[in-house]
Amino acid sequence: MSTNRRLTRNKRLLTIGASIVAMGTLASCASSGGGDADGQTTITVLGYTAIFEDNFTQAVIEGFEAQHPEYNVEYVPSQNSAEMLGKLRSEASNPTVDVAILDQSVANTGIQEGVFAQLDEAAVPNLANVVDMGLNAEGYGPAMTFDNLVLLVNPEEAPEEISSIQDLWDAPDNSVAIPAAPDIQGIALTALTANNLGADYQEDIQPAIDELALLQPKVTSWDPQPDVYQTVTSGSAQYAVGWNARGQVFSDQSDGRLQVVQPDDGIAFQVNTINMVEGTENAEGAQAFIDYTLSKESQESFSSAMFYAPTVKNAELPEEVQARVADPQDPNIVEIDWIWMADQRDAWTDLWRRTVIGG
Amino acid sequence: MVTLQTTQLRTGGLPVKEKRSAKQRAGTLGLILPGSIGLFVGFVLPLIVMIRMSFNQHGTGGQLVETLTFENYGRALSDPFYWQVIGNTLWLGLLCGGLAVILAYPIALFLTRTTSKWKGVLIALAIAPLLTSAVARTYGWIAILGDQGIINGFLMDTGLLSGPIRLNNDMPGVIIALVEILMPYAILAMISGFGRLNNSLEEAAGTLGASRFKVFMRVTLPLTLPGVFTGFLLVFVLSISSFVTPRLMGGGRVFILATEVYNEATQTLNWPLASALSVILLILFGLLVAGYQQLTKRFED
Amino acid sequence: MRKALSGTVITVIYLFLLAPIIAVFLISFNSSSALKIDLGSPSLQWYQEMLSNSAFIEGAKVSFITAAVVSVVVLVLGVPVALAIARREFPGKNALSAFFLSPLLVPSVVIGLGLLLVFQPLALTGTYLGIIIAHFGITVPYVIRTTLMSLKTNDVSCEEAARVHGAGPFTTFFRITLPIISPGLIAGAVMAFIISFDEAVISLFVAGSGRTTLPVEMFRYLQYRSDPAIAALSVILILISVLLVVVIERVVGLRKVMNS
Amino acid sequence: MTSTAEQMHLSVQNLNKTYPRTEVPAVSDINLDVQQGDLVALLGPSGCGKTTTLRMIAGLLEPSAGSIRVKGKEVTSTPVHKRGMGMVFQSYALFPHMSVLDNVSFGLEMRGGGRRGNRKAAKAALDMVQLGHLAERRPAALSGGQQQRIALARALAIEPTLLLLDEPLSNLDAKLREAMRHEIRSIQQRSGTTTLLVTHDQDEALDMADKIAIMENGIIQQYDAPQEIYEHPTNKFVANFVGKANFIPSTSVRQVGEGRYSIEAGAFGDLTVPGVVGIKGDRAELVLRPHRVRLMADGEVAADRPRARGQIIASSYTGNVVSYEMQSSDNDRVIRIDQLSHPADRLPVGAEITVSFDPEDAYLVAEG
Repeated sequence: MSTNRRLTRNKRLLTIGASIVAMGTLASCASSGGGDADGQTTITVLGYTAIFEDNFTQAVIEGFEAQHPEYNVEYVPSQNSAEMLGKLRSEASNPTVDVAILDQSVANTGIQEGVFAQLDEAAVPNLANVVDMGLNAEGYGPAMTFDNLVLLVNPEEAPEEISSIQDLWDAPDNSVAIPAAPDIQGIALTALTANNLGADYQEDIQPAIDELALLQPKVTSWDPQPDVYQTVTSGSAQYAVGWNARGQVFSDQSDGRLQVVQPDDGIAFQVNTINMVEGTENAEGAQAFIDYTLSKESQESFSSAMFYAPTVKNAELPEEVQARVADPQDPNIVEIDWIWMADQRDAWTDLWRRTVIGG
Repeated sequence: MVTLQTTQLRTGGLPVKEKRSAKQRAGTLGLILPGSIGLFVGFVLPLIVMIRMSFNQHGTGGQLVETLTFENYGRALSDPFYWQVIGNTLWLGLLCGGLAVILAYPIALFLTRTTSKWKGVLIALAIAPLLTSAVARTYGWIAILGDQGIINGFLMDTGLLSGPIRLNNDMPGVIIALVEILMPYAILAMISGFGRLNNSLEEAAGTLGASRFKVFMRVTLPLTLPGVFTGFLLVFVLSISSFVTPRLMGGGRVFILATEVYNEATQTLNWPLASALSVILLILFGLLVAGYQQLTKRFED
Repeated sequence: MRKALSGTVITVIYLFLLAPIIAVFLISFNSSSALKIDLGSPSLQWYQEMLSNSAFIEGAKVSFITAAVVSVVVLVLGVPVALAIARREFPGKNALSAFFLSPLLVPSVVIGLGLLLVFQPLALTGTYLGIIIAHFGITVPYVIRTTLMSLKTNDVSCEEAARVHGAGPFTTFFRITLPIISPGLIAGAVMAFIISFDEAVISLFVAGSGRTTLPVEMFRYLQYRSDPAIAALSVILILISVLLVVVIERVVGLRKVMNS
Repeated sequence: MTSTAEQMHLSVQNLNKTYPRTEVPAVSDINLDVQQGDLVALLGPSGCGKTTTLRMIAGLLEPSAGSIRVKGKEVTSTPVHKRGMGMVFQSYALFPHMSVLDNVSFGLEMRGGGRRGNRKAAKAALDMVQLGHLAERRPAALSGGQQQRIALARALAIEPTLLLLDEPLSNLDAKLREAMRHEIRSIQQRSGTTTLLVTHDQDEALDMADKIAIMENGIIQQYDAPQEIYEHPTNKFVANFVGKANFIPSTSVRQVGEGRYSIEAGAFGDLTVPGVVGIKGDRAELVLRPHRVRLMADGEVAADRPRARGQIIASSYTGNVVSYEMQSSDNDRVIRIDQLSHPADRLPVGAEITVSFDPEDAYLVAEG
């Protein structure tokens, strides 16, 4: 190629490059505009992303905004509780988030670090309706949803029906997907396994770990990508453990390729708490929002949308929904102390990696 | 011709000192400073903060305790699990490096020698994957290697297999995908390292009576070895720092330093341990690069 | 015989090299959502799906803006450094050039973690500024390298000739140096753009819950779904990459860039 | 010569250059006076400091010490772009992104002035090198010789106070090089531009220069007219570097007049020869150019000429000249003889011969 031609072309390209850059700059200017001009107070809520965000927005936020036109809710989606805590930690001196919805054990770490504030009972009257196991003893954020560990089955691909956690040990090789610890599904499974072995998970976890290690050949993935629900629906795994709420939602979308089975040998609850962030400038709005999420109306609507069990006594679910959510009175419930667990998660994770997965 | 060193120099009476105007020095500083500040903020500072963090303590509830302790290193280095993680990481790097080099070598040799008019296109084809997001290519590999994937589908459709074999969600899948993803780097490193190779050398060896195999072993291989080394090192280094592919395809079974760092940093929120693991990874890198330099030095001598 | 054998070997390796791209390309026209090639009735539904996914669109926007700004910033800050290294004498020059190439020798997870630790307290995670700073470090070595290469392959004497014949330092730079090294600069900027656009790991660390680049959106999407919308998106990205390769090839010649 | 620095067009005094982190100076104590309109060649082997000197004069390098004056005006600290010099680089250094005309008018443009005027002047400069018809081309599209001439036109277009040529012909092939020598010389003389030429090619220097400065190891060994350099080298290095030379070790050196010595020159016996003024000691070397050595016919007697006998040990034929190497019979000295001769007369290796020379053609230098 002659230098000659190359250089004219360069000149042209330089021009193109410059205009691309100019466009980029314009776009960034355009996107930085905006902001609410209509005198509303914005409440920023941090919570889970994806399907949770969609349903929560429809079933809760829209209702709240309709009831409280003076507020405007901005939902910030996050991948997981740990990430939420990371964000809140970093903003501790100057929080941009008012309310956070996250897993109870992670929330407890946040409480210990002073990231969250205690609620004013007067500002959150619905606290009175929250079931006992959903209340925080020191007055921090209460439970907003209850969920429980379930078995997921792809009835088209699975050779056998299963009804209990223990049945996983009889599954064919390479057929089970289990989100391993530190994922709390793996943690909950550990507690249930201990319970099935007649051991107290707070005393000695080794037997359960040894038992779980026997699952090794059965498991196709300890870290299902995409999540367990898609993995089972697509048939990449025939069985899995997962959460009830998401399992139910995805089951409805799966054309019968995903079936949720409540294990008959143990129900482990997972609790999402709703918390007010320490140092928020908008404590009033934050507590109004928290109060609304604990209202009969909001709880019923969110449970119907996403099959979380309500955390308030006065919620009444339609029968077809009630049948698909866990009952806090269920005799099979294996009580898991998530606050105690917060301290154990690292240790358990280590055991999982060394013994269960055999990393 | 007279050699230079023999002649005695007349020593001038003037002091020999490099005068440089302050203006020029300021100019040089002005050129260097903005970029250096940028790199400091975007690169050095993070490393410093991370090294400092590695001496902090991870409280029982997950809180961060500012202190000065070697606890994290102690934990990482006294625990056989982490030794295994380090071992896995090195193994992954060696295997990927080795396989990528073996596969890239014929391509690089071919691309260096070919006189085809498609040469440009062929080079572009070998390099195009490099310019495609690793996430996209990992997705492609999941589709190929998954239980429902192309290979298992084919094997089961043809009746060669009754059930799927586990290609994805384990080390083999990660290695296959990483080798492919990193191979273009090896090809590039080799093509540029093969500069010393030219056909006439091989032809010369051929006319001197060497067999094809001998020509390869005695001429081609030694001449291309530096390129091979560079390619290997590049793939090795990139694979032991790879994250996306092991994470998406490892099935939770592949524990390497990169995934551990990510887990500790974003899942467990144990930043001090994540930092200590990073420092270990960094030291590992430093040793390797130093080793490589020694090796090439020796090779060049 | 021998020729046929080596031809086969080359073809097979090429197939392996291109396998995921081919797979992704075929899957993007799938008629179902399965993660396998299913071309019963090829459709463009996943392209539609992809375009209606606001996370992808937003991610693409963020990636594009980031990559564009990064490639300009990295040129503006990097080229002077390369110029100083190539054309000036000063103490610590070798150290400086090693310093500017060193980000290539540090694993991205390590840089990512470090940046996360710095950015969290400053609330820079998930901001344009944060991502741009993060990408600066990993792209600047490439720009320095391509620029240095251009400066080295192009004789200093052109600049000297300009100066002897009356041009001051600024005139020399803008009238002579810049036009001569512009192919290298364009190559460097394009590489910086591509690297920034495709970078996933560091972005994953600094993304936080706010602004996120396209590769991170894709990575996150893959944790919840694996439908062919990702494949459709990948095809588009591959096409963009190929376009860029063609551009580089035509401007400077690929080998020149890659040999740097 | 007694002219002072003020009268000289270019006057370089005590110029020194030591590069950072090196011990040995690249250039030490260079003194050079150039008269208006002269072409002076800096000649020396590579690494001798000639290019460094040129670059300091151009202003591309800062001297460690010393001064440079042009027309009596101190320019040592004048920035390069304000010195008003023209320069042709070894690589020509044409700006690849500009047309030939733009290249040539670049210097004019830098000096301001109207575009039209500049282009006209540039065109004139191009015409001077007979390349006016290539004005719109890009340099890359031209041959080496054409590029070289354009570089010259560019340097001359600004009517420089001093024209600096840095190995301008080394990238051309042999034939073209000779043609260009004459062209450059004639353009230089026509324009009357004082010129400094750096070269390692002695033929080029001898052919083109009014004066030659022979450099070695950063020092000017001799600065003189070409003929003086060739005929009366001041030391062994110069004698060896310019042209071919036999060096005959001489003993019993005794001065017999201003620049005249009586010596004992090995096989040639006692002689009286011209030489460098002020040789100390009783040993020296006699420079004898091979083509000044004569082969004596059998039986020829020339009593007043020194002679020596020996045996031909090698011979080579390069067209117009036959070169012999003779091993003298009494000591092991090898003497080289160049003869313009017909191939038919060529003597075989092993032949016994007698050689002689005119002592006035030889020149005594100190031992090197």
